[in-house]
Amino acid sequence: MADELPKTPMLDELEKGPWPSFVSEIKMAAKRSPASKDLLGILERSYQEKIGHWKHGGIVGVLGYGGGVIGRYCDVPQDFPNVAHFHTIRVNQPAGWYYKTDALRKICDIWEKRGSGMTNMHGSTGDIILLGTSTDQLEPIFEELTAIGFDLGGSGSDVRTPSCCLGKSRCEWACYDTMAACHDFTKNYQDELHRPAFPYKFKFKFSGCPNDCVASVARADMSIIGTWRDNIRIDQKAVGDYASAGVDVTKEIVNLCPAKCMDWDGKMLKIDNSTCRRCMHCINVMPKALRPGKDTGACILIGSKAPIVEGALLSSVIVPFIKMEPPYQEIRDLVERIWDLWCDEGKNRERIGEFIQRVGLGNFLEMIEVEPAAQMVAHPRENPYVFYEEYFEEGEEEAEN
Amino acid sequence: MADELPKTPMLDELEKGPWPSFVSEIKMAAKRSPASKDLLGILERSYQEKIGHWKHGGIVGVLGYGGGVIGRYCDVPQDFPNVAHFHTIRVNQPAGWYYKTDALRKICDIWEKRGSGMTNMHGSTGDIILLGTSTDQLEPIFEELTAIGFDLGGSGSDVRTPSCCLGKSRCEWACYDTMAACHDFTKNYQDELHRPAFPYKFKFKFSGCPNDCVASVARADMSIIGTWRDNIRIDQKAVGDYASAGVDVTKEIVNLCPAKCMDWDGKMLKIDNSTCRRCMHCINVMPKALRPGKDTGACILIGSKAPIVEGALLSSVIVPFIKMEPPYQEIRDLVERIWDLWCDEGKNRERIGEFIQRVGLGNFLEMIEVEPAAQMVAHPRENPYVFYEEYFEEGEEEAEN
Amino acid sequence: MPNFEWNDLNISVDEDGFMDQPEDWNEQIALALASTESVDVLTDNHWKVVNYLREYYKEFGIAPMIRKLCKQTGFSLKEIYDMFPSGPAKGACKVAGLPKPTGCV
Amino acid sequence: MPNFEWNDLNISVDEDGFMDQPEDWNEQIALALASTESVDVLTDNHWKVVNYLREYYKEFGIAPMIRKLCKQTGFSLKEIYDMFPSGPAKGACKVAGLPKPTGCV
Amino acid sequence: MADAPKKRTTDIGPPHYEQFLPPAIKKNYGQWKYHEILRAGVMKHVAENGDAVYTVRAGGSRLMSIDKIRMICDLADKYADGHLRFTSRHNIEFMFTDEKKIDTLIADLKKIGHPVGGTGPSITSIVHTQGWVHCHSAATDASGIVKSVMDAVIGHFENMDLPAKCRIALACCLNMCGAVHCSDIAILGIHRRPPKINHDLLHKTCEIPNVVSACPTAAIKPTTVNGKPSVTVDEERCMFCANCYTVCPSMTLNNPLNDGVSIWIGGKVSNARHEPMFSKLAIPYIENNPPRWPEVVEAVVNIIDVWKNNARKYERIGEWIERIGWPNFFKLSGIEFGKMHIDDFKHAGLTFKRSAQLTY
Amino acid sequence: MADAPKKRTTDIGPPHYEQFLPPAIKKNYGQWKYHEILRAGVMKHVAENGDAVYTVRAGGSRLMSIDKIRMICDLADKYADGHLRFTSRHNIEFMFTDEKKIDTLIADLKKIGHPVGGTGPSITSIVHTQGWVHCHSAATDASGIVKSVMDAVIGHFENMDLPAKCRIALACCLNMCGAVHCSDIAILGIHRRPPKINHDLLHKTCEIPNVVSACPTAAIKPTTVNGKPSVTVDEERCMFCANCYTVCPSMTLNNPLNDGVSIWIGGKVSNARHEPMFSKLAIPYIENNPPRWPEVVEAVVNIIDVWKNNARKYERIGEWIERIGWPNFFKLSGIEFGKMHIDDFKHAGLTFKRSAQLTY
Ligand code: SRM
Ligand code: SRM
Ligand code: SRM
Ligand code: SRM
Ligand code: SF4
Ligand code: SF4
Ligand code: SF4
Ligand code: SF4
Ligand code: SF4
Ligand code: SF4
Ligand code: SF4
Ligand code: SF4
Repeated sequence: MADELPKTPMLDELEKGPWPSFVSEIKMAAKRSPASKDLLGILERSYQEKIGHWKHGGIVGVLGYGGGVIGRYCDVPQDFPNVAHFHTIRVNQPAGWYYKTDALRKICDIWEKRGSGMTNMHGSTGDIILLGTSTDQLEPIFEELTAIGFDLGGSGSDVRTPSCCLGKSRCEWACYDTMAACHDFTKNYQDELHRPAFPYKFKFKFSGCPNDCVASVARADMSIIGTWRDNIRIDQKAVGDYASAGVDVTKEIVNLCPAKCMDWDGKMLKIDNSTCRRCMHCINVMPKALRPGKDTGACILIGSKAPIVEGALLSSVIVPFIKMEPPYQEIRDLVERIWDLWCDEGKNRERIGEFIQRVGLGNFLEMIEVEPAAQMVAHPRENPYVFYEEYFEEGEEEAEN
Repeated sequence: MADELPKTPMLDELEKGPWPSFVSEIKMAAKRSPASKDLLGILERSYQEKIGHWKHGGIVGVLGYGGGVIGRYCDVPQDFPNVAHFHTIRVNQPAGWYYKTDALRKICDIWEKRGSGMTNMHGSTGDIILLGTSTDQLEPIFEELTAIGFDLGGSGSDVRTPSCCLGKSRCEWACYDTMAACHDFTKNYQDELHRPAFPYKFKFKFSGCPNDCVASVARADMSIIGTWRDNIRIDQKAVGDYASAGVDVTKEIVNLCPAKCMDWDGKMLKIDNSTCRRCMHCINVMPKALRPGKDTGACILIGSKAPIVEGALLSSVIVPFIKMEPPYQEIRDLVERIWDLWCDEGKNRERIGEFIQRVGLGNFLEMIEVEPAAQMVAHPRENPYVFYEEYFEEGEEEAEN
Repeated sequence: MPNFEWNDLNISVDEDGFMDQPEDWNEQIALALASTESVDVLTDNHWKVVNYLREYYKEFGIAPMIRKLCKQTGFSLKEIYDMFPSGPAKGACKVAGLPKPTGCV
Repeated sequence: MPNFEWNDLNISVDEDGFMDQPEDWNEQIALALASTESVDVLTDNHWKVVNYLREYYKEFGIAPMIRKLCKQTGFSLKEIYDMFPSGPAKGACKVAGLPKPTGCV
Repeated sequence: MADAPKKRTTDIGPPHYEQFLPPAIKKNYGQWKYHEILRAGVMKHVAENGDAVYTVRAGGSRLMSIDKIRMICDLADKYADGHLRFTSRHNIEFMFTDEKKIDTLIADLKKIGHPVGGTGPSITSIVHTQGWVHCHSAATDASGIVKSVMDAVIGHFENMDLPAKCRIALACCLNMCGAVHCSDIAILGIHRRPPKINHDLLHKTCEIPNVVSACPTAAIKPTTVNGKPSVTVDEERCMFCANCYTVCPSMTLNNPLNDGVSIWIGGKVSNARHEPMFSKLAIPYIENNPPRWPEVVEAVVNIIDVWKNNARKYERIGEWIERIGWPNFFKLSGIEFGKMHIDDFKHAGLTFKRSAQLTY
Repeated sequence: MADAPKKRTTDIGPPHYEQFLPPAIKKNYGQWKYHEILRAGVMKHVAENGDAVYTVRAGGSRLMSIDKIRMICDLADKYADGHLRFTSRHNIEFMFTDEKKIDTLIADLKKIGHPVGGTGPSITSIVHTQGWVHCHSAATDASGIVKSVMDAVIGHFENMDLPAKCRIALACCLNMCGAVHCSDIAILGIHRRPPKINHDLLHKTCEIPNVVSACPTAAIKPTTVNGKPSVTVDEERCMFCANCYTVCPSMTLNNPLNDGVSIWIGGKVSNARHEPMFSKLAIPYIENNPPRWPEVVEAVVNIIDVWKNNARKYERIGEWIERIGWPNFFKLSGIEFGKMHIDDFKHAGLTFKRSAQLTY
């Protein structure tokens, strides 16, 4: 289909070296796809000129949806007509990114026919990214995708495609079923995912334990992180085995415990579970000897995001502990109260984390009807600027402001 | 002189109990001083009514000085005429708060004659506080004080009375001569101390080592804290003695070292001095075995203050290390550059710490001609909002903004 | 810039079909643009949305947040999508002659 | 409130001798108040300071910072204290009929 | 009152300290080698040359009459060749070389009502401020609470029975003259109602621009009332800091019904082990209950007890809580956590718990 | 293009994961007991019942052609009954129960150019973004730098020879789609010049109030230019974040002469040992030097080497630097500290060194 590839002396340099080369990937695709061929050309030009050649914005989509497609046009269509349109489609991945090859091959087939043949496996939110197609292909692609059981992911001011660590599917530490929860939330919020109506985006990420293998604390408006309330399970014999095998239990574990709540006398490993922070370190180092407790669930944190506008945020605790059982009704109710408030009071392009900072965590809790808990703060306030709400009136009764 | 003391049923409760009673003190003074008698009365009324009876402000002083006296009037002069005026005099203490009894007795004599007979030994900035006199006594008191070699301390927007830990006079850890420095700075800045001309107050405090026994880091616009650059001196035998005497060197010292730079094998105590933070803990616990290094001096920190307006501040590093030798010329030059800038650019009632936060530490350093050093920050910036000042112009040369 | 023709109208639009000269907007053009967004007739309800969008934009210089649009017009989000299948941002704003929504995609 | 009499003037002042009715200030009163601050005659230099203070206060609603006062009048702090021995805040501001400086003592 | 200035002695500064140094101190100035704490309040400092100086530290009441100062001078004359010093926390120190004087000095001190202690892992004197004794700004008294608390904890002054030093401080208003913001335990006077504005006086007594800029939360706006320039306070934004009052006598906050104290904990100043830290809010409000503020005393004692019973050696209160976590502190102390503990000032977001390291 | 909407399938959501789980995974779902890392990129997970599953992890290029996906599917068919998964960092995992397949699978992967590794104390794939391949906002390319860096550090992918995990991420602009703000090493595309404003177009393409409120430093004000509504930028206050451009196509920041990358280090996400931390600025600016950005590669390699040679076991980069102190990091790495490292945004004051705990 495609004839000779363009000359790309700079990009060719990126075919050298042991790591898989994206240039080789584009070249493979370019053999068949004129869009990928022009992608090679336009990218080589960017490398020469040190500037991108994509225009700002672009608003395209499929009917009935407000998100899922990122419109993209190049600024030199005369030179690269096959990437004049180069829209991206976000396809909602299955929870945990598990696939069977037949499903993947079907996606490839659609994309061979209707797109550039280039993908991201996956985007950094978690979607399958189909990279580069034109407006007229969007509806057919959507139709064919739904026919094989896939749907679009989020974009715009909506729920973004949730993602999760592989959790109970393969990890012994999963304190709740992350994949089940991720799937459940995704299905439950289809409308919010496809039809943007929020002040800004809202991301869910599910990690099975405090190791947080989907980095939820850094990049989810709601981070649901598995943990436990009871005691770490210890197999003392197995601890001894690690020690015999050369693990320096004192140096490598006890001394690195952030809670300083462990003690090892060469025979017994003691843990003061009342101060253990569930950081996972000891468990990580001796997976055969230590395991999370049995009273498992999750803590929910809220509000992380990238720096713009007010500076980056990590998520902060909003529910210190909750059992994670379908249909997760309590969490759904909470989420809905949060959305209601945020939609009513949030400013345009104000993420929930910024919103909370603006209105104050204490006020926010009040408005979403959640009791304050000491787990929600790193420490109590340091400044004496307390908005006392109670006071006595002249007539002696205690009044409330 | 004074007749019967007023009835003070509430205050009398405060004569009970083992700790020295300020009420008994006032009663002692009240035997002779009508002012102290009325102080008892007015204070008892405050206890009854749960409110103070001192009026706001008051601006009195001695000629040629702008500070040193806190004017005070009571709001019920009709009931307590002897505290209608109740001004306070701040007398500059000798460095380290050392006295001979004859000097103290002379102060007492003046205060017996011309004041209430009540004092604070000392005020929390460090002055001797002579508590309660009337306007007409101010000039005579001043004259008599100078006659016995004492002078007033600071008040208002001026240099406040500097203070220091006892340093080399009795402490083995003093890394420089705090009392000498404190006295030198006090003498050198007499004009700035007595004639307010700054945007706000400016406090100096001198501590001989990082134990910071005058709490300089919390309450001095300039905190000068002794430290050393070379290695902690170790007497290994003495370490062994502590261990034999029951000190658990690992638990009580090595494990509490914030730099985690110590190692104890039961025989040798090793310290990685390149990462030691000069926190003093190990030295504090084993003073016979460990001592600060010999290349001693001070680090200078700037800007601490109480919360109002922008929230409390601790001082922050402005000179990581400097030798402390009279006449401290380098520090004087620095101080003068800082004052010049602050006086020109500072807002009314803006402490230097707030000023630096407003203009930015980087800009501040530039303006006072100090090179940035990594020791000045807890860590480099986390947000990507960098004001790049260099850039290339179209014509290829690197330009500066 | 592509041109878009409809009946006797000829409007210059960008790649996404948004007007290049929003100041030229009129009801005819609205109809024309609607045709590109799977809207054949502009009913009263359509106009309610379009007018609200235009007025809000005139007053505040921005498009309203969608939740506000729903609240103020009384339509549910679903109803808006039924009227403007490509949605309030791409569909309704285009028909109303507003600048192309940017930012958060 | 104490009253303060000087020649035929009778001014109501507070305990510190600051005017109760600053709006009544005039040059006579300035002279009167000066007498309480160990200033017997008001020279041109005195007036330069007093006028600067009054004008600054009229414009900004606050007394100038002392460094600014020196810079603008051209007097050193020492010279100001020579003129007004009780200092710019207590002395000069009082003579100029400004409200009593508060805050930082 | 208006005397012409005569030739006066000015700007002489404080007397030089050297003249006041005890001889053994002067001799060994800068030559100290190590020290030992012999018992609470008694230290021995040894110089390179073997000289030893003994120090006895007596608790000071700070608010002292000249009578008491003279009594103390008598003791200094008797035991320390007429030398004495005060510490940075207002205690009184006697230094001498004859070990045998220690006991009798302590006995004599006791006679005039001054206990000995405050060294090592103990509670020392409470740094504090003026309160109703001298300041217009006070939301509570200083000396009365200090006396009541010290009466209750004097055992920890006289015995070094704590995990580490415990520095208590009191400030009677948010100006925090006692620099309570970095104390193990801080007692802080607070208001709970917005300023009452005297619009008739304000324009005469206050510089309006300064008043406006004094407000940390920008609650104050200039306005005109009855034709006179004045200010208005947005009471929703007011958190009762009284900084407006500091610059403007016509905005009073003192309010007998609602003033009281708050308790803050976990601050420190030294660099030993942990860097200096601010104190954090433990108890938002306790009513003023003179003369002995029993609720305040009880709260302080409770915190000390819980700390003493749970902390490890060398752990200051803040270090201890940092190890066990604030949720555990609230649990152990029985103090209730609530909205007021949650920061809502400028950097509030940085105090939220931004990790899953949790205790239950 | 304007078809009337027909009855379409919508809102079906993603396929249910269960249908994709490898049989042994499905069987032992939630029943895992422990795991071992057999060697870099190869793990063994053991279930309560003794079942073992082997996982081989291959480095992914993320930007992949369907051709490559098909090749990988071929391998999955051959070795793992047609099952495979991708990881949260875009690697590819094959799971199966027969230990003997490991070596041949690895060999087959090598043949199609995919190395195996990324487990344990190693470097794994670089999370990254679109760059010049797809985004209008990019100040640098993503894939080119990633490829160049991974070529240089692949030894640490294939061998678990580091003190701890090292997570590298790249984002091509301050939007930080790669969430680089919490990475051990972050490479971040940056601009250095203020926006160029197209006043003719601005009023047609941008919502001015949104543009104004988009600016973190309030540098943007509304104005009128040639009779048209537009904005002006106070260039002194502009720090080139490009958020204005994000909401307004008529304010471009891309500038070939001045765009480039900055390097940030010491962030982490897991709660293991230390709470999650943000990355901090290490190198403010390195020019774009395509195709292989040698200076960036060198900078990253230098940081890794210094860390590897100085850190203790289990110390992530941020934890290591926190122990030794930033002055030591700058000294050891040879990176120069300067004004740009000093925070000057909202909470800057909290990053000043507010203690005397210093190293020299
Ligand atoms: C006397 C003293 C308290 C005491 O009982 O010891 C004191 C008393 C007053 N201080 Fe203070 N401060 C005293 C040490 C401090 C300290 C501690 C220190 O210096 O180490 C601080 C905290 C450190 C600091 O400087 O930030 C302190 C922070 C304040 C502030 C808040 C300043 C700020 O920038 O936040 C004010 C308010 C002001 O300046 O307007 C203030 C204001 C006041 C005023 C003048 C009240 C006022 O608003 O006008 C008080 C007069 C009380 C009176 O009537 O006697 N005082 N003040 C201390 C001075 C004694 C001395 O000279 O030795
Ligand atoms: C006398 C005094 C200095 C002065 O010039 O007046 C002083 C003297 C000594 N201090 Fe201090 N400190 C004095 C106030 C302070 C302060 C300031 C304060 O409390 O306001 C601090 C900072 C407190 C804080 O961190 O909040 C202070 C923190 C220390 C420390 C660090 C303690 C810690 O672990 O955090 C030491 C080391 C130690 O005790 O092991 C220390 C050690 C010492 C030594 C052992 C130094 C020496 O070798 O002589 C002295 C006797 C200690 C003792 O009392 O146990 N000194 N010391 C002050 C006595 C105050 C009092 O009457 O109680
Ligand atoms: C497969 C994956 C989850 C998934 O659903 O895709 C995963 C899987 C495992 N992680 Fe993870 N982690 C995965 C991303 C992460 C992330 C997220 C990220 O990097 O973006 C983190 C947080 C990183 C951070 O802190 O910045 C993460 C922090 C951990 C940690 C904590 C490490 C630490 O000391 O900070 C452990 C514990 C350990 O390795 O000892 C861990 C441990 C594990 C274990 C051992 C869990 C288990 O028992 O199976 C798994 C194999 C570990 C290994 O690779 O050495 N996993 N892990 C992700 C593989 C990414 C990759 O391809 O390289
Ligand atoms: C495709 C993707 C990067 C990738 O190569 O993987 C991406 C691409 C874009 N992101 Fe993103 N973001 C992507 C994940 C993220 C993440 C990471 C995450 O979700 O875990 C973040 C950081 C976390 C967060 O949400 O804060 C992220 C933070 C942003 C921001 C800053 C948002 C903020 O509140 O600070 C913007 C700017 C905006 O929203 O206007 C943005 C905007 C954009 C835009 C739409 C550019 C724009 O300004 O309009 C990019 C389109 C590029 C293109 O042309 O393809 N993108 N973006 C990721 C989505 C793929 C997927 O769906 O799987
Ligand atoms: S987050 Fe925890 S449960 Fe999930 S994969 Fe990582 S280690 Fe396992
Ligand atoms: S999980 Fe972390 S905090 Fe808890 S005992 Fe283990 S290492 Fe310590
Ligand atoms: S600060 Fe250091 S030198 Fe000064 S008295 Fe305290 S311990 Fe000694
Ligand atoms: S002074 Fe502090 S940091 Fe240095 S070795 Fe001793 S305990 Fe460690
Ligand atoms: S803390 Fe407040 S009330 Fe107490 S002395 Fe200082 S200014 Fe006055
Ligand atoms: S009390 Fe404080 S917060 Fe309230 S108006 Fe006055 S200055 Fe503002
Ligand atoms: S980081 Fe910036 S340039 Fe890169 S994909 Fe995201 S928005 Fe585009
Ligand atoms: S680039 Fe950023 S700082 Fe500069 S004007 Fe635009 S939004 Fe403001």
